[in-house]
Amino acid sequence: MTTRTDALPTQEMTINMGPQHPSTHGVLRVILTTDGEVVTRAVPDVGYLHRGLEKIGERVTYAQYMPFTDRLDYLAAMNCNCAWAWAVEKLAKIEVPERAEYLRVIVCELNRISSHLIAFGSYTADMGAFTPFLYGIREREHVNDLFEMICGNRLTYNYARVGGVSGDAPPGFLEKTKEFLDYFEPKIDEYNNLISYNKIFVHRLANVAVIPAEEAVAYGLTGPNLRGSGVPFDLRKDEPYSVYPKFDFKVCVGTGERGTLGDCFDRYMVRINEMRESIKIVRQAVAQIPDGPVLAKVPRLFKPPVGEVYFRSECPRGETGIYLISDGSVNPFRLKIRTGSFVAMNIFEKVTKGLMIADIVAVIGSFDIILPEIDR
Amino acid sequence: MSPDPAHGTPPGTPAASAGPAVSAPEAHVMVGNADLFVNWSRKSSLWYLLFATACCGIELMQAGASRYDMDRFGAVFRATPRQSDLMLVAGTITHKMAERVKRLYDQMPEPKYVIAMGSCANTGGPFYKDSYCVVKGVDLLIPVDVYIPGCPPRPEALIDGILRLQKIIMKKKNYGVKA
Amino acid sequence: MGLKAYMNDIVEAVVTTAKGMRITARYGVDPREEVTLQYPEERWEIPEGYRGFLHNDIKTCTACTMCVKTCPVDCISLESVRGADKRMVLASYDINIGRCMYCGLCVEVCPPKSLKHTSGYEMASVTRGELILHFIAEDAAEIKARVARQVAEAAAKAEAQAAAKAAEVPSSGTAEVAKAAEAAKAGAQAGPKAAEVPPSGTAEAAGAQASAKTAEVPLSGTKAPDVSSESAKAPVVEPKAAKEGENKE
Amino acid sequence: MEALAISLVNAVPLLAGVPLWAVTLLLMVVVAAVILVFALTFEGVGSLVLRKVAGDIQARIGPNRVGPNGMLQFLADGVKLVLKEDLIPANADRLLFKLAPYFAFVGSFAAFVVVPFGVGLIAADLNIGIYYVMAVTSLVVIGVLLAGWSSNNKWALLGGMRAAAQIVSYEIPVGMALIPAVLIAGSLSLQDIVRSQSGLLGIFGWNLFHNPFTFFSFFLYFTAAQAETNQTPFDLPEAESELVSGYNVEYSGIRFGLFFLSEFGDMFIVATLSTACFLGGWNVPFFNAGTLPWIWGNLFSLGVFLAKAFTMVLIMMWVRWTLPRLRVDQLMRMAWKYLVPLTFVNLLGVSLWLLVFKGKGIPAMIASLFG
Repeated sequence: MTTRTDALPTQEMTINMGPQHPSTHGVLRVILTTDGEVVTRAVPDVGYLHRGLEKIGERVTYAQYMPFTDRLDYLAAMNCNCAWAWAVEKLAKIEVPERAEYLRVIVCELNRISSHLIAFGSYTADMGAFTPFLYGIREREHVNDLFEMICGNRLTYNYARVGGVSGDAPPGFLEKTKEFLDYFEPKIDEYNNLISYNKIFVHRLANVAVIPAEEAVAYGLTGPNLRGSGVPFDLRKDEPYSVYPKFDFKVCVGTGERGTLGDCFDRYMVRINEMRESIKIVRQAVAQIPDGPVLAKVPRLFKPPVGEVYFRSECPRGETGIYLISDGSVNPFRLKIRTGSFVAMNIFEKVTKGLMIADIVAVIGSFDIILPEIDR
Repeated sequence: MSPDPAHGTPPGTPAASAGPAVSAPEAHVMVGNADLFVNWSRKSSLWYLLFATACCGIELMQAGASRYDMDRFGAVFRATPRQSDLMLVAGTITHKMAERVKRLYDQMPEPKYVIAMGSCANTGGPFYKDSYCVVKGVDLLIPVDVYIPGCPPRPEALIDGILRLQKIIMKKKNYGVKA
Repeated sequence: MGLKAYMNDIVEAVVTTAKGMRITARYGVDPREEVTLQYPEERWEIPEGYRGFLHNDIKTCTACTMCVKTCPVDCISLESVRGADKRMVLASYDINIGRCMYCGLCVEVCPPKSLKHTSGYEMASVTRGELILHFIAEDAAEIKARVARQVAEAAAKAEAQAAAKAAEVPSSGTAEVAKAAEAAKAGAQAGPKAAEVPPSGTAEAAGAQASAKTAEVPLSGTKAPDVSSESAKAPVVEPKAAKEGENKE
Repeated sequence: MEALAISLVNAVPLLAGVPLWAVTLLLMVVVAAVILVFALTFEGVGSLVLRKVAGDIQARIGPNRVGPNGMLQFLADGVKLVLKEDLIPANADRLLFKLAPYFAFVGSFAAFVVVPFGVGLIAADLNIGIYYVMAVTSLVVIGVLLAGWSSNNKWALLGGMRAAAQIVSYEIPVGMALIPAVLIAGSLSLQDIVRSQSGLLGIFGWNLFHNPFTFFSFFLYFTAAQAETNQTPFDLPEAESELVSGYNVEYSGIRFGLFFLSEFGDMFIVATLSTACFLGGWNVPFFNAGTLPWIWGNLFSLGVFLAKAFTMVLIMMWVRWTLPRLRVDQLMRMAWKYLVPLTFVNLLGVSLWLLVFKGKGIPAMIASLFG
């Protein structure tokens, strides 16, 4: 933390950061009020990517909304796909074949890895090291290849369906997944050696934007941002859904190993460690996956019963909660999506007080925000 | 400002045919060679603006990353519009963002090129029908040279678009054009 | 900060930097680590089931409009008329791949499996009109007129047969007159569109049929039948069958 | 230069009637032109090499389509930048905005004058060599500061301010880290410093191995110099991910090109200084280039010098593509809490060493043990 002296009269300056800025992860705009390099106030201005995703949900059928969930969080489209499917299934009380659930878990965890890889990569790029970013993307390409194999697209998968998944894993998919995990696991250590424990990197992150546990809970942070503050809350464990109870994995929390508990470095390390846990889960899922159908019989003109449902699942950026009201027609009556990135913006102004401009970039990166989740 | 006949034409006109032909080839050997050289340098050094709004931005990143490596064609990213030649509109442009896109385009120095990448930038894409706040095609805001379909386009498709743009640049006439 | 911590800081900085530099050096000197695909020459092997551009095999398409109804973004537009044999005849089938979101929902519901994703992904184009794939090269109005004429002919034939049957009973003197009258009536039924068409006989219709057979537009950016008209209409190209696509169910 | 002119006039009878100042002037122009061409070529090629090295380290290829194997990439970039529209922001201070890139470029280019490329290859063997370099390269900061101020852009202003603070702070450790070489040579002239490291001791004649303090001096100098020339991890004035593009955010076309070139010029100057002061300049083990005929000796020493300097440049690129960036307060802390005290301690150590051991280095002492 920097201290400032008021010996010299200074004038505050208002700087507009974004919406086109290399490290606002898209089109976030932050209005900075600074005293030289020291930020006195940083107000995020969202809405540059507001595309009306919730409104669209009221205009299309349940099946047609599936591709739009891809665009909700394009870095973890599989997780959003499955969240939507789980929510609708909960609403309509549809039994899903077990193999489909296993496949969903496999793709969700693979997507968590690829999403955290982007988080890791873009974070290091924000910190000025461009090379780890490219390493991260290189590994991500392997995940993309796997997804391309199973669902036919690289980024917008549209893989889950209400009642299952769109197709069974093609022959060789599970073997390739295992191959990828074997290839990828040592890379995490390499990242740690390359940059995570680099002195400069640690100094940039440690003790920056500390969020104490109670504050993190009070502000409604979820996912790695909450766990970075040392709160072991993970929906996969605490409110188990799908087949997650069958797997053995641990919830990664921040430890404050290089600074204060709940600083940027903890949030960063939670993501790195979560990749290892995801590898563990995928390994178990691949080993246990049963045979059988992958899609339950769901009428083509699917009409869920009247009612409402809130389903939340653990996405890479925190809790993605889908609140649905059905009036018994083919379209949802109302759709509301709760996302992890949006709530992270609430606390942004509070934690950035008194930091430096370079730290603002570090804080944005440590929250691992993604703009369509904020603006929807 | 260099004379760039294809710019300012309304979207949709084939850019290559917009420039008037050089009148007499034998009288313009020098001009022709100069054109060739200038166009070669311009097409070989397309620095693109780091401007990604949505999903296509990830594919743009992946196209610049190790496997597809756009740097091979001399295309590197610049963070500021002042030093960019090429604006890759990667992602959805909302009405709130529209003004910024226009401003970014205006901030780029001539000659400048625009590639609309992906369905959102082409036509509004998935948000064409039901969204109330999405610009239905970036060509309503700024002139577009090349459209790349895809949602999002593969990195290969993006590189293909850049190669297409390079071909268009090579056909441009910079000197010896009678006004 | 004690001297020990001070020295530790320095040592740690040097050691961690050296570790990182060792890794980058390994990547730098080891050519096996290079993963770049030299794209225009080398290509990534597209897996089975890749969702590239859409392609409709119009020979097997039944014009059932399932794809139009399923598409969340209305990128497919379809015009069809009922043919002489009570089956739907496609008048036009356009896919706006500039708007398509490549979700594959239309392919899943296609009953005759005529609509497919190809493995094509490159179609950088200079105008927006090129992004609309026309799967039937012939003009929609022409097809409609031809089908209407065929319908009219069939109706006339049926009428004539009926009339001939009826005429057989009384006498065969007025058969010619009756046939002509029925034909005129059928022509009136067919509507004004049929009347606009110059009476060029069946030869042209056969030619049109032949051209319709070869009308599958291959997936290439070069084929853009009416670029100028599209670009004139651009940016808003209303799908013709969009109204049908709403979820009335 | 005048001495060279006199010898030239003596050697070539045709020039007998020409006044001496004219010959000197002509020589100066020629030498300056040669150096300019060298500098531009180096800077162009440097940018290409930077991208190639980046490609290698980042598991990709880098430019390989423009010209044979991407060799002409820098030419294309250069021509494109020259032909680009030259934008000046509406509210910019026009004069200063136009002037700033030239300051930066001249600052880096003028330092080439005293670089000892070979036994006799030096444009001007100034007797204040090192101080001249440090003074002239400080012009770069004027350019950067002017650019930041005149652009009327807050990002640029922040970049300019960072540059000013950074360069002012790091001048001290840079100077202090170079002084051991001066002490050992007893001269400020770069050529003298290089000569002081010659001798048949080979690699151990170099200042790097003179004594433990000079060994550390080299690393301190290298670190501090990276900061002075705004290389990663100290590239705060440009800080792409924070300040968009820093001080040159509003610059386009050839004006940006000049900033871009001066960056590589600075890089080369740092490499040459560390080569000349610590790595023995154009000296190679067990061989004295001065004994060769003039032309061959110079060519040989030129090759040796450039090889060493380019190796240093490569190391700088390597560091650049590995490390993240410091924060501005950490940068200041590093200068004042680590580098400045350490360089002073080092300087003290070297002075004491020279005093105690009468100017002899460890290798020389070991050599004297064996007679």
